[in-house]
Parts: sequence; structure tokens; C-alpha cells
Amino acid sequence: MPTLLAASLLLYAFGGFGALVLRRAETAAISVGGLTAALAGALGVLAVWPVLLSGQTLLYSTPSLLPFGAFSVRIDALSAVMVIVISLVAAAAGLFSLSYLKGSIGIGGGAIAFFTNLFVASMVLVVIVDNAFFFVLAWELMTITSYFLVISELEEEAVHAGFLYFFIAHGFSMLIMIAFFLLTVQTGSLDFATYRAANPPAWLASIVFLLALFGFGAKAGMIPIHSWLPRAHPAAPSHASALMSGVMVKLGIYGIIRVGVDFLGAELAWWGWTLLVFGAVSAVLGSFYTLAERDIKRLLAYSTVENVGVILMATGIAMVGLATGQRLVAFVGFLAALYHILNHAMFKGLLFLGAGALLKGLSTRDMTLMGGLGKRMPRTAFLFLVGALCIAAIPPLNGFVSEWFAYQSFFITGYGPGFAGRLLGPLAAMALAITGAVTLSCFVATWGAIFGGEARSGRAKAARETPASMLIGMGVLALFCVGFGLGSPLVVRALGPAVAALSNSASLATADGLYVFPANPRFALVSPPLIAMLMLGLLALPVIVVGVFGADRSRHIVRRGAEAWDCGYQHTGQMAVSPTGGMEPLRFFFEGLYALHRFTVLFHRVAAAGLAGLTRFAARIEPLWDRLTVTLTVDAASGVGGRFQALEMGNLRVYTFYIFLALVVVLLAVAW
Amino acid sequence: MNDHVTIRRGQSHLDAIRLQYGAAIEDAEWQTENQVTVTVALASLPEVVETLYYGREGWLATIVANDERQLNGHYALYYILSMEGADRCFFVVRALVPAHKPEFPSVTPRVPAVVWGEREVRDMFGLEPVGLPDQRRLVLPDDWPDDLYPLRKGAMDYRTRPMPAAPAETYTFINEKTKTSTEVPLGPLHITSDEPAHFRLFVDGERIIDADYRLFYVHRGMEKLAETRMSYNEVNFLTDRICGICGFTHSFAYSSAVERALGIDVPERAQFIRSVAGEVERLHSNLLNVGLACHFIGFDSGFMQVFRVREKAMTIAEVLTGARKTYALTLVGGVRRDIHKAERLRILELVAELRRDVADILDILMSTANLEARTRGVGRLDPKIARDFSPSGAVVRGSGFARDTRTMHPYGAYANAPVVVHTEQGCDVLSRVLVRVEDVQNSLDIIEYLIDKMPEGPVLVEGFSYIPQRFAIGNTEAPRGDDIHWVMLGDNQKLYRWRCRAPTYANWPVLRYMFRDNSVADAPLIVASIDPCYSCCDRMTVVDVRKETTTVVPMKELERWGRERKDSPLA
Amino acid sequence: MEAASSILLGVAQAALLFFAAPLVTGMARVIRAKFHNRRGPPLLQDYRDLVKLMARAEVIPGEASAVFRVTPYVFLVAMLLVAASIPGLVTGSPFGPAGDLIAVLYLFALARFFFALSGIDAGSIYGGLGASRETTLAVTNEPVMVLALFVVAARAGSTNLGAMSARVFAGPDPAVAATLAAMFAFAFAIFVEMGKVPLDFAEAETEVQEGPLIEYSGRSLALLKWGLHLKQVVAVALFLGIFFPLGASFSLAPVPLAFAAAVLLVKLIVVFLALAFVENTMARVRFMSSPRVTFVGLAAALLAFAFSLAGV
Amino acid sequence: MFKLLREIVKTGDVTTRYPKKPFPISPNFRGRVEYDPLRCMACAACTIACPANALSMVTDPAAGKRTWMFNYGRCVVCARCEEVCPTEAIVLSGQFELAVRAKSDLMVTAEFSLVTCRQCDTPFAPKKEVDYAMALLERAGVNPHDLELRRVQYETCPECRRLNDFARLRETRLVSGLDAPAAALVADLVSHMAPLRSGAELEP
Amino acid sequence: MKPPDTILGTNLVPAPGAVFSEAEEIAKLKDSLMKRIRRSAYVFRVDCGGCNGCEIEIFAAFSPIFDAERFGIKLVSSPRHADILLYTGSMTRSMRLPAIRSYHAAPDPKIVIGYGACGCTGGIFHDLYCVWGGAESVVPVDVYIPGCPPTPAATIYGFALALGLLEQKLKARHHKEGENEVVIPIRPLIPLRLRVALEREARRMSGYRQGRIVVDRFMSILGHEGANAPFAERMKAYLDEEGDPRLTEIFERLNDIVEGRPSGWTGQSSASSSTS
Repeated sequence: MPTLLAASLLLYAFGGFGALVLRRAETAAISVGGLTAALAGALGVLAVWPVLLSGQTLLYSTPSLLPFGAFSVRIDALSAVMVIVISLVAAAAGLFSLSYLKGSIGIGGGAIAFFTNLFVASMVLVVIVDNAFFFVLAWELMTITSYFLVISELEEEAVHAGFLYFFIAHGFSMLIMIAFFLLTVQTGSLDFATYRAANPPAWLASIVFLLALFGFGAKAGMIPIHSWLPRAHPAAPSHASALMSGVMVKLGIYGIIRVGVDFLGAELAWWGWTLLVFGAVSAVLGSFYTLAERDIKRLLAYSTVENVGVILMATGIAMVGLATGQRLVAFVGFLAALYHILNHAMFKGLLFLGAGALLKGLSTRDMTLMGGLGKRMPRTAFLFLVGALCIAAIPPLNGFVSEWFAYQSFFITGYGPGFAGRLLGPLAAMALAITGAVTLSCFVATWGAIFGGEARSGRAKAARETPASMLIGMGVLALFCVGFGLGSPLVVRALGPAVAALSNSASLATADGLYVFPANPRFALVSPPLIAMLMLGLLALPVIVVGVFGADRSRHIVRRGAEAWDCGYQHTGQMAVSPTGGMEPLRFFFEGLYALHRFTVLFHRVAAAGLAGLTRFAARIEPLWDRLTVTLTVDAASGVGGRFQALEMGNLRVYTFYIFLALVVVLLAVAW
Repeated sequence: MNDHVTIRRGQSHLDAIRLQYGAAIEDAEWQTENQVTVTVALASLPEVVETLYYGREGWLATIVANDERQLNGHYALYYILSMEGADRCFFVVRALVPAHKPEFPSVTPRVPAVVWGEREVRDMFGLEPVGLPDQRRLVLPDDWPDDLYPLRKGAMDYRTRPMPAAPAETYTFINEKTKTSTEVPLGPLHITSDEPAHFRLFVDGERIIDADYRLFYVHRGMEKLAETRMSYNEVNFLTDRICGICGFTHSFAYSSAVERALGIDVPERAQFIRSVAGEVERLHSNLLNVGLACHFIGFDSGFMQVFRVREKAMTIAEVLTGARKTYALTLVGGVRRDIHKAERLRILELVAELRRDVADILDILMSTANLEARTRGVGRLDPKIARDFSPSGAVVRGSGFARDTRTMHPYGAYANAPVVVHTEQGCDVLSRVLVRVEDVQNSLDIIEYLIDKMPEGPVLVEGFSYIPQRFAIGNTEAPRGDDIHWVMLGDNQKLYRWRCRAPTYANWPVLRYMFRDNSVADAPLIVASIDPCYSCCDRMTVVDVRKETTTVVPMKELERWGRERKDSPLA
Repeated sequence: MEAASSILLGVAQAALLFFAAPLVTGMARVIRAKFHNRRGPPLLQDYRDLVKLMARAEVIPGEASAVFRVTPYVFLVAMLLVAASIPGLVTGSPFGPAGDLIAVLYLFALARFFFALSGIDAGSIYGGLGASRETTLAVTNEPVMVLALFVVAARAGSTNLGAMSARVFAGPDPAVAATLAAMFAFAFAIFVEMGKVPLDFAEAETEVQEGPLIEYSGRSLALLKWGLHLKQVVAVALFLGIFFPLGASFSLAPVPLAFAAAVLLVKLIVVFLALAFVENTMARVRFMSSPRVTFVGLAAALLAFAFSLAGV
Repeated sequence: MFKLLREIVKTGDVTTRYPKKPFPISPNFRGRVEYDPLRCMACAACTIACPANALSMVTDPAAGKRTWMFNYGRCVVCARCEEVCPTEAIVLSGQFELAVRAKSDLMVTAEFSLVTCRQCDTPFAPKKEVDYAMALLERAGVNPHDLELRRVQYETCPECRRLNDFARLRETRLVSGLDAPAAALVADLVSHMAPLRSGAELEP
Repeated sequence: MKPPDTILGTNLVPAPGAVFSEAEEIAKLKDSLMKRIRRSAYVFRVDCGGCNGCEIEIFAAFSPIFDAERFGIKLVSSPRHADILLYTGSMTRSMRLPAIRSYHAAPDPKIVIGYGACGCTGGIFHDLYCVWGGAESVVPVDVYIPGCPPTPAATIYGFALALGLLEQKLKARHHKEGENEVVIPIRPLIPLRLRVALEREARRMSGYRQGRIVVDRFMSILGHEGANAPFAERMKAYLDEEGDPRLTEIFERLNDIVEGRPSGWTGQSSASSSTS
């Protein structure tokens, strides 16, 4: 329903500009922005729903006056999935922002609402346009709006993060443009339709794929080009962080799939393997890097890196399946990837909104200053717990189902004929298992540090429950989290057409009644709804035992409010595992992973020359690439920035616009 | 007064410091042939102690403060050094602190070993060690009034109980390494500590960055008690209760101190019986420690087996003294019980059984898969730190120093006994366990030797004359290190001042260094490896450097708080 | 797809393991006492302890949230669901919808998640340390389980535990070495998961004072202890179900089922007897060097995988 | 491991059968304090010797009674009381089962009557102690006349005796040259020495 | 009569924050608790400042010889698990708060045991400036296990008593002097002076314990007038039977005194003569 979608887009735009117009009356601006986003999100879902179910592709194009082709819109199943992802999170974030942005009144709450809406709209555009030029245009719009969101708090750190983000985003979008340029050179057109039809030689296809992999991978936060992400995402207002981390990174994956699978047909198996390896590295390292964080939003950002890794792994194995003609592998792999894209958006959105609620309530992102909030913010705690359980892939919630499919895709590869598959499939499963366990550790420690134990600061002691509208925003996502888990048979059916389209095969049965299975129930099957039901049923056993042997209700004394037992000494808030301290053993055990630095440092000795010494450097917990890119960028930036010093912030914004224009010009020239 | 003594040990040290400090040396007096007390000018105290400590192989035994205002108008400080190089003796540096200006130059900056002693002096006497870096209380409870010094004569009745001023602990724990970290409280009621002590571990995850501790939970005021309620012979039953494990060696040391001060010649047979009891105590104490070490590393079978065998040592104690513990065997002048044929045979039989059992058990322990892995390299005590802080017993012997007061300053019947001072070079928990294991075997040898060579004759001297103001040191080697008792006799069959330093008191300060860079899981094991005896350290007190003003809260308020546990009156 | 009868069977199996768990752990206590040359508690002591605790009052730390209260139930339910899903009484998986190896491992994760969380939630540092250990250990253990079981799953062509059990039951497999190595690796991983000496990190009494259990009292403590007992039994039963399905019934007829139940109990007792030798003759491994121990499991799993690749 | 197993098998179950069977203790064991009030003469030797103050005595002059008290809960079983008791009224047995539910069950008390001073009618010494001293003197062969004189002396309170001594001294003009306070001091000394003298007199 | 406060220790000021009594319903619940924990009791140790003799003996009570676990008694590491709180040691000033905390930390109802002389009353330390007294100065105590320290067997007995498995043996006793109650001197047949001399020498030679046994033996052989053989023979027969050289040595010394031979003991310390 392009009309509905257009309405949705217009609503975003209306809301955005409305907020801009009303920026003097910030409360109204925030309300307009938030409500329109929520409504537009709902419209967006409605718009693409039929596409998703039917699997048809909708095309719409206007003749363009510009020389680089028509402004064409194409909504296929993949786009539909992406639009749903964007819309759901946008709607929830919109609701959330109604109260959340009240904290930003006076520092441009209206502007934030404007940029948020524009940002969402640009993301929708990215996934539906079918022309390289407009794609880049939307892509740049997305980057710039999100850049403004990153720096909206105008704190030094945020500005710095924004700067880094800005440079890296543009640096890597150059790669995307070059990829498109190469394809355009082949086809003579900027239309994606011609890209699909093109049949570039293998070497060229490989180059294009690699360019796309890194160009889009940077946006996705793929290790080793993730370093901007844990800085930029947390700096943005939390609802925007939710959008960036929950949605925008997926557009990177979308890009990879669009180019690698849709345009290039996933011709070569090593593309898939490469993706798998990058995915595995991102997943494992991303999960480990969460362990060192005490800033809740940075932790979530690293966790995004990890989840992107999981999605890339599934995508990679699917591409291998495509390339090697293993339909089943491709099918299950894409199913897992798309499912996880959907799920991750839900729970990461939920968690970022939760982090926003905490930030709003406590004015800090430092988890060491939290603690004891489970009693003070029980609803927030509960919703955050749902998110944590989902991200830890606990059955029968949604994270479990998509990871289960990912496991199945690896196992099926492992049963398959090729040696590479038999070797790498199970190893990928192992990587996923490590990731899962680390994620669990991390989120246990995180939830515990935030909500468990005793309040460790005055602001934690004074914390109050989150306002309702924020809880509603979180609650919506939490509902989807649970729903996508318990309703997994429906979800896999709904994703069927999109998966079938990507894997270039007929839609395979992946659900029957209450069960889901990887196309063949003999391989494996699982039923989240039945698991949930039996869990409730089995609860009877302990309840019966308690009923029989427990003291009867009237005599069973429960005394609450006791001081925690700390060997008889006065309990203090310090006597609790700190968020990072609890994970120290893991960091100790897997020091090797952090020592990845050591090797890369050798390669980049020049860049690292300013650092005090190799060993000290290697001992740092921060991932090397952070260091590396930061150093590089900061060096570059300070060179450039030196000249900026006289300029004001506004001038910098103008300057960024110049850069954007310059890029467009480059593309224009190319098209010519 | 004791100038009849002809063999004067310590003369060389005296000559040396005389040469170096000349006029600062005011007086020298021998208490026994190997105990000399030298009075020095207060100002040169730190230098003299440093010279003796580092320059002449002195180790710190203890510090005694004494309120001698009734005797000479001053407070007196006695820095007791055990000279362990050439010319072995107890060399006591005494300095008088004027009553009107109760402060003295701190020795701690030069000799770290005295830190606890000086903190305690401040707690108990209100003498200010000028230049002492650690200004916190050591011995007295957090809520003890700031200006009440229990051991000053006439300051207070021994039964005085000031009302508490705080409903919670106010002690400040110092993390020397980093500013922020998680704190793990270990004790006072931790499953692995038989006694209350509070360790504050500053950790990152499981790794200990630094540690601090608050001991003296069991400070009851025994030194005051011994000077007030009790007569000199009753104190023997108090010293038994300094420690539930090695109480006997305390009584032994105490009795020796009084006997030396009074010049009593204790019958030889009594000395043999005392030494047998001392070795029995060492036997069961070391077995206890080895057993607990097994327990703490989760090897409960080893723990139980060791305890099974240890029961035999307890039976020997029962045969010998009539009780498994708190032995009540010695009196000033001799012992209360003799060893007759029945006892002798039973003891020898049990010793023979123990010899077999202990060998079996040690065999088992040594062949247990991961026992060594669990203890090697854990809780390292650097020999340099050991030298700085004068620890004793297995702690210092595990770091390579052959310190044992049985051979260093022989007493009792040890002069000819087959004492083997075993040392290990590993400096870790394993080394200390091995030292104890060797000690167990050695104790069995010594018991057999003593029983075999036990002379005839009386076991008790009665009717000696009691001379006030004489003083002397009693030293014994407890299972954990050396016990040092310093006694000054008073009028009326009571003590003027009694100071006891248990080995654990000397061993605590190094613990901080042993903790660092180990994991929380090893903390109980490390604590156990010094075989601590918390109650041994009953007799001292300390107050906070960063003096937090304590407010006095009405008793009623506190009671209410006790009942309701809310709205603390001090919050 | 799921007959009501097999769900019933799953529930029956869960109930069997649930009620047998204190017996088996009580037996372990008796054997432990025998290793100490002492009489030891009566065989049914664990039942007595649980029943007593069930009726005792509770003290709830002031800072604990609802997580603390629900954890015993969640823990038990997760373990019961595993108990209902693993092949035990019958050759297949009684409750197929959760009888998948990944599902079972993540059900263990569910239990671990709440167990660890409750430790932190209660506010005691020891609970937190225990929690940290519990989750940390899983990081090295989970991949071993996945890989070891995958080797068997690859033979069976299915990750369904019932199918894997059936494959092992079916007898000689060309890849005997792979299966044996996988069995060893999985046994090792299961032992780690059980949390017994020398790897009883999370509840180590002398180190972290029973970890997350430290703040529990009364009924909650009883349920959580029962859950921990059940976890040990279920872990062993999972191993037995996959690698030693002997004695399991092929049908749902009452006689073979009763026989299967008896055989299962005997097998459990035999395994716990064997474990007693390990746990009573060793000291606890230092937690910080535990990877060196768990590496054995990983090496075995990799070996099994290599064998499996080679088809031997 | 195998060494451990061998040791375990070799040793077997070592657990005592107590409390089903009595627990064996050494003959020299210091157990429960057994007090025989019939043998006690309230001489206070034990209460002075007791380091823990588990034993104490309280005199109630108004009622003419002295109460001997023993608290099991404070007793440190050092056996000093047994050693100093001249009449073997206190003996330590091998009993060790001392636990009680009520604190009052830890108490043993005995009440003794006091002799009133012949001169001032103040109750001061336990009757049994005086009787015991007389019995000892009797056994030592002191003739009945002296015995009676001695009894008179024993049944006079220390204060009166001091006054008597002072009077006697004055008579003998020993202190005639002294002023009153000095004379009182001397009298004090003399009366304090009296018990010593009477002890010496016990030896014929 | 009511014993005065000094000995019962009730003159002591209860520690601030002390729990003086329990709510009535909790006291009632205690009965039902006793039934429940009869065969399964969890014990938490609270050392409030003793010499640790008690702690070691408690350990010993759980060691193989005594094995308290056979009665279902178990030491636990958290007061939350406890049915029984075992307070040992005199309640020091510093331990008051941890002791109160552990009482509050344990679920109701609970049984509190005062263990050892110090736990019961404060023991030898009862009136010191940093001591409040026994456990009762802080918490209501249900069972007292005296001893210094109680032996493991006494500990087992105390547990059994607390759990209602065994009967209490010790009862309060009060004696009131009867009419004409007299103490008959011991060993009436031996002259007092000789008896005192023998007792002193025996004590000097063999200490209070064995000395008394030996001198009793000696005097009973000596005082056995009715026997046929002379004393020297009877003594020799006895010593031969015993075959203990040490006993022979002491008997000879004692015989010297009987026969008026100087014992070489002047009543003065030999040391004091040699030193002055």
C-alpha cells in the first residue's frame, strides 16, 4: 500500500517540521513529534503488512527531472521486514519520547523531535528507494539527522563522538558509493533494477561485494569497524539511541543483503564465509567488550555489535547456502537473520528505552551509581528484565527462537556435504554458544548492578518509578518481544515469503501448529508456546509440595526488610559486585581476546606511535580498534579541527552540509 | 639489683650503641643473664631502635608501655628486641615519657614492625607517637570514648563500660592501591573464621587489589584484668584463655616471666612437663591448621581425616592436664600435675599411634591431586617484608628465616631437646603448611625425648618471696610463633603491668601484603596460613586518625533503635 | 504432533526425578561421611532438611526485589521442564517441544540466569561473587556442551535428544571414536554444570559462603536447594539419557515404564557413587585457574569433532 | 586418592556411640564440680581462689546468714577450688553433661548460719567453720579448758578482737607512749596477725 | 532465696540494642520449631569474642569421632539458614553489633544457645570494660552449654538437649544448713601436723592432682592400723604392684617425713638462696 506508506512518511515529515515550527513551545513540539512518530509507525506497519504476507513486490516510480534516473520505490518482502522493524521501534520510541524529551526542554527538545522524525523517515526511505542516487541521498540524510541527534546534548563527549561518527560514516559511505559506481559503470544506470540484471564478472562482483561489506558493515557496527558505534549511540537521546542501535545498524545489514544477495546473487561461497567470520568475530568480541563497560548505554551499544555479529553469521551461512546450492541452509539462515533483525530491534529498543528511563530518573549512565532500583522502579525493572531475558536467548522468548534458528542453520550446514560447511558450521555454533553465555553473564551482571542489591548513590536512593508514557513505549516493545517468542509459529510464517525471496526458493514450511522447525521437523523442532504452557503446568509440582509441607499461610512468617548479610558487618552499597567487577574473571580468562590489540598494533605501529608502549597498550581493556580509529581520527580531527577552532558549532554544521553536497556532486559526476 | 649475674649477654650490643649514641644511653640493667634493659633519651629512641633492628640483627618482640607515674613520675616505653645474630639476648630499649607531655617520637617510619605496638600505645595509654602515619585505632572499639585510656593507672575501673556512641561501625578502611573498587567484607562472622575479625578486601571481580582489616573484636581488656581483679597466680588461668588453642604456651611464658623476675629456680621436672605440654599443644595446633587448610580449599576428606587423627593429640592433652583445652597446668613456681606411669605409657602409646597416623595422612595430602596447585604461590610473603615486620612462627619460617625462640633463647627443657627449626623458601601458603607438617613430626620426637629423659624431683616450688617492681620477659614458642610476656610485679600479690604479645599480633601486619593480587577465594586460606589467633590479640586498642567526632546518643534512643531497627539516631 | 500421553509421561518423569533428587543427594551425603570415616546422616536426611525448611519462616533482605522471590520457582520449573524433556523413561524425548539440545541448554541458562540474578539481587557481596562465578563458568562450558552434543547430533541427523538417544541406542556407529570422545567431553561438561567439588564454585561454602544461597531462608531456601539437587540429578539424567539409554522403555505400557523408572534410579545412583570418589578425594580447583580444567572438556569436544569430521 | 581410600577402608567407622553409650574419658579428666554442702564450712578459700568468680559468697548480717554460690555457667573448670578446699567439699567428677534450659539451673547455693559475736552480737563467722576449727584443736589434743577459752576467742568478731587487743596492749603499756592513732595502727597490726598466730597454734 | 546479682551476672548493663524478649507469638512458635528440627537442625556459630577454644571444640564435635551430623545437625554459613544460633565467647563491646545483626538475620523462631562459660555468662571475662557479659546480654538465650570449653561430647549432649532428645541432668540446688551440721575432719587417725607435712611434700613432688592421690594412697596404707604386716612391707608390696619408679620416689620422700628424716626442703625457694 504505497499510499499508506506515503502517508506514514508524510506524517513523519509533518511531525518533524511541526516540531521545528513549534520549537519555541517545546512541550507542544515534543508532543507533536512523538505522537506523529507513533502514528506514522503504526501506519507504516499497516502499509507493508500485505507485502510481507503476500511476498509480492510493489513498485512505484515517478519520472525524475534529474539526470540520474527516476525516483523509484520498490517494496519487496525484505523492505517490508525492514519497514516493520523501523516502524515498530519508531512508534515505541515516539511514545517514549513524549515524557523522555521533557528533560531536554531548554536544550532543543523540539529540534530533537524534528531530527528524530526526519531520521526515521530517512531510514524508511533507505529501504524502499530503488535508485542508487536516491539511496545515497536517503543514506546521507539518515547519517546527518542521526549525527545531529548524537550531538544534540552538546556535551563535550557527545560532540567528540559525533565528530568521530561523522567522519567514519562519510568515510565508509564513500565505499558504498564506489560500489554503486562500479555497478553503474557496468550497467550505465543508477537504477537498482539494472544492478539486479547486471551480471558482472566474478572479480568485479567480489570487489563490489567487499566494498559493500565494509561500507555497510561500518554502519552495522561490524568489528573491526565498529569503534564509532559505542561512542555515538550512547551519546544520542535514548529514544534515538534505540533507533540507532535497534534499527539503523540493521540498515547496514540490509545494505549487505541488498547488494550481496539481491544485486549480486551471492554467487561465491567465500563471500558467505567471509561474512560468517566477520560475524563470528563481531559476536564473540562484541559480547566480551560489553563486560568492561560501566556505562549502561555503551554496554548496550557493544551488545549491538554482538547481535549484529549474530545476524551477520546467519546471513553469511545463508549466502553460503545460496552459493553452494543448499537451499535449506539458505532458507534457515535467512530466516534466522531476518528473525533476529526483528527481535534485536525489539529487545535492543526496549533496553535502550530502559536505559533512557534510568538516565532520566538518575541523570547518569554510570551503573556503579545505580543499584537497588528493583524496589524503587519495579515496572522499569520488570521491562528491562524482559529485555535482558530476550537478549540472553532464554526460552520461550523471541531471542531464543531466532538464535535457535541460527544454531539450526549452522548444524544443517554441519550435516551437509561440503567439508568447509562441516567444519565451520559447528564451529560457528560454538561461537554462538560462547556469545550466548557471555551475553547472559553480562546481562545478569547488568540487571543486577542496576536493579539488584543496595542503592550505591544518593540519586539511586532517591529514584522514582518511570513515567507512564515511557513505560508504555517500553511495554509495547516488551509485548512484541514476548509475542515474537510465543507467537513464533506465526512469525516464521509471516517471514516465509521474504525468506523465500532471498533464498531464491519456494517458501518452505517452518511452522506447524504450535511448533517451529528448520523446514524439516526431523532435524529439530521446538515449540515456544508449548514450553510456556508446560512451564506453567510444572509450576504445580513445587506449589503442591509447598502446600503439603509448608507451614500454613497463617503461621508462615515472612520478615522483610532485613539488612543483607555481610558476615555481620555493617552492610554498605560498596559491598556488592560492581557491574564490571563481576565480570572480571571472564576478562581474566579470556585476556587473549582483548589482546587482539597486540597483533593489530604491529600493523599500525605508526598510528600507535603516540601511545606509551606496546605492553601497556595491550593490557588496556578497550578494544584495539577503538583505540586505533580513535587515534587516527582524533589525529586527523585535531589537524582539521585546528582550523575549526575559530569556527562556531553552527559553522561546523554548515561545513557538514558542504561535505554532503560534495558527495552528491561526486556521484553526479559519476552518473554523468 | 641483679648485678650478681656474671654472664652478661647483650654487652656487645650495649657497647655498640654506647659508642654510637654516647650520652643518650642513660642506664643499663640486666634482669636475667640474657635480658638487658637499657634506658635511652626519648629523643634518640628511634635511632637506637633502628640501629639495633637493622644494624645488629634485632627482631621486634614487642613494645610495652607502662604507666610508671607512681614509681618515677613518667610513662615508660619498652621496645623489646630479640637479638638473633651474634650475642643472642633480649635487648630492651626503654625510654621515659614525661607525664605532662605524653608524646614520643614514633619509631614506625624507621622500623615498620613497631606500627601496631605504637598504635596500641596510643589507644591504651594516650601516648601520642609523633610522626606515626597510621592514625586509626587499633585495639579499642570504634565507639570507645576518645579520651579514656584504659591502662593508665587510675584512669578508670576495670569494669567501666562507657555507653556506645554509634549504632554502627565507624572504622575507615584504607585502600592503598585504587580509589574505587568493590569491597568484600570477610568476617567478623565468616564461616571460615573461628573467631571474629573483619577483613575488608578491595577487589576487582575476584582479584584482591588491597586489603585492610579491623581486628580486636575480641578485645576484652585482659591486661587491665590481670592488674586489678586477679592475683599473680590467678593470671595463669587467664593466660590459658588468651587463646583456646595455644593457651598453654602463654601460661608457660607468663609463669617464666614471673619466675625470672623473682629469680625462682623452677624444678627441672616441672620444666620438662611444661615442655611436653607445649609440644602436645604444638602438635594439635599444627594438625588443626593443616586440617583447616584442607577444609578451606574444599578438600573436606582431608580435613576430616586430619581431625580424626588430631583427636589423639587432644587425648594426650587430656591425659596430661585433665582437659582437652585451656590446660590450667602451670602455676608460678612449677606445675600442678605430674606424669606417672599410667600417664607416661598412655602418652607414649598415643604418640606412637600418632606417628603412624600422621605419616599416613601426610602421604594422603601430598598425593592429593590439586592440593599443591591450590597452595603454591598463594599468599606470598616477601622475605623483605618479613624482615621489616618481624613476623614469627611458620609465617617467617616459610619465608626462609629460621626464627624459633626455642633455639634462639632456650627456655624450659628445650636446651638439649632435639628441636629442628625447619624453614622453607617458597614464601607461600604451601611453604607454611610444609613447615607445620615438619613441626608435627618434630614435636613427636621432642615429646618422646622429654618423656624419656624426664628427671626426678619436685614439680613445684612454693613459699618464694614476692618482690614488687621487678620485671622480666617470658618467652615461649607457640605453634604460631613466639609468645612474649613482659611482667612487672606490683604490691599486694598483684601485677603492676602485664603485657603479652601473641605471635599472631606480630603476624597480622604482613597479611595485607600477602593478600594482594590473590583471589577472594584464597583469602580465607591466606588468613588461615598465618594460623591466626584473633583472641590472642585481645590486649590492645586504636582510634581513628581522621577523628570522626562521635556524638553521644541517649541510651533510650539506642535501645529503641535496637528494637525497631529504623530511624537510627545517628543517621 | 504431541500426544497427551507423552506430555503426561514427561510430567511423570519430571515428578520422578523431582522426588528422587533428595534421595540421590542424600545418598551422596552418606557416602561423603563414609569418606570421613564417620557414621554420617541418615539416608533420608535431605528430605528431612527440605521438609523442615519448607515450614520455616523467611527473612527477606530489604534490598531484594521480586526476582529474589520468584527465583526458586523459576529455577525449579526450568529444571522440571528439562526433566520432562530428556529421554529417560522412554527412548525418545517425552516432551518433544523442548527436547532439543539447544532448548535444553538454554533452559539450563534460564535457571542459571535467575540463580545468579538472585544472588546479586539480594545485595550480599557473596551472592554476587557466586553469581559471577556461576555465569562465568558457563562461558567455557557451554561451547563444550554444544560441540560435544553436535557430534552426536550429526550422527543422528537431528538435534532432538530423543533422536540422538535412539541413534546411540541403535548400536555400533562407524564413528565410535567420535562418539566416545563426545561422551567424555559431555560428561565433563555435565560435571562442571553440576557444581560439585572440585568445581563447586558458585556455592563454595568456605569461599563465597554458598554464594547466591546466602540470603535465602525458609521455604525459598528449601525450594532453591531442591532445585539445585534436581539440577544435579537432571544433568546426570541428561547424560544417561543420551549416552546410556539402556533400560528405557520403547512403549508407554506400564510395566516397561516401571522397569525403566527403576533402571533409571539405579543408573543415577551408580553415577553419583562414582562422582563421590571424585568429589571426596580432591580439593576445590582455584576458580581463577578453572579454565585450565575446563580446557580438558574443550579439548575432548574438539577431538570428538575432529573424529567426527574424519568419520572415525 | 588410592592412599586415601586405603586409609578409609583400613580405619572404618570411628564415630563414638555416645550418647547411646557412655563416652570414655581419662581418669584425670576435670569435669563437673561436685559440691557437698554437708562437708562445706563456708571458709571462703574456694571463692578467693576462683579466677573466674564462679564461686562467691555473700554475707547477710541482718539475717545472720552467709550464702555460698556457685555458677556452672561461669566455671572454667580449672579445679583450683578442689585444690584449696580443706574439707574436700568440692570434688571434680568426670561428668560433663551440663547443658540446661533455664539459667537458674546452673546455680548451686548453700546457706550457712553465722556465729554471733559474744561481745557485740554481730553475726560474723560461719558456725561450721568455728566448729571445724574446734574439732581440729580437739583432735590435736588441746585440753577442754583451753578449748573453751579458744572458742570464746573464735566467737568474737575481728572488730571486737581488735578492740580487745588494743585494750590488752594498753594494759601491758606497750603502746602507752603512743598517741591514739598510732596506737590504733599497732592494734590493727596485732589483730591482723591473730589468724596467723592461731594457725601456728594448731600445731601442738 | 534469690542469689544476688553479682554472681548471676544480672548486674551487668545489658548491651545497648539488646533484644530483651521475643514477641509472644514467636515464643509460642518455638515449640513447633522444636518438633520440626528434631532430626534436622542447622546451626550458625556466632563467636562474640572468646578465646576460640569453643570454636575448635565445635569443629571437633563435627569431626569423625563425634560426628554431630548423624543427628542431622549441620553447620551453616549464613544465619538465614539457621535454626539454632550458637553464641560463643564473652560478648565484647565490638561484637555487640554483629551479634545483634546475626540474631536479626536469622528467621523466627530460632533457638539461641549460649555456649561455653563465656557464652553463658561472660566467664572469666565477665566484668571487663570491653565485655557486656554472656550472650544473654544481647539476645534471649534458650539453652546454656557450660564448660571451658565444653568437650565435643558435652556439645553433642547440649545439642541433644536443645533439640529435646535428651533429658537435662543439672538442676538448681539449694542447701540450707541443717541443725547441728558439722564437718568432720578428714583422716582423723593421722596427726594433723604430719598430715599437713605429707600433703605439702606430695604436692611439691607430684602436683596437686597426683600429689593428692598419692598422699591419700600413702595415708590409707599408713593409717591402715588393723593390717597384719608392718607399714614398710605393705608399702613395698603396693609399690611393687604398681611398678612405677616415680611413685616409688615420692613414697620414699613421704616415708622420710614419717620417719622424721629431713627431706632437704627448707620451705624456701632454693633459687632465692642461690641468687641472693
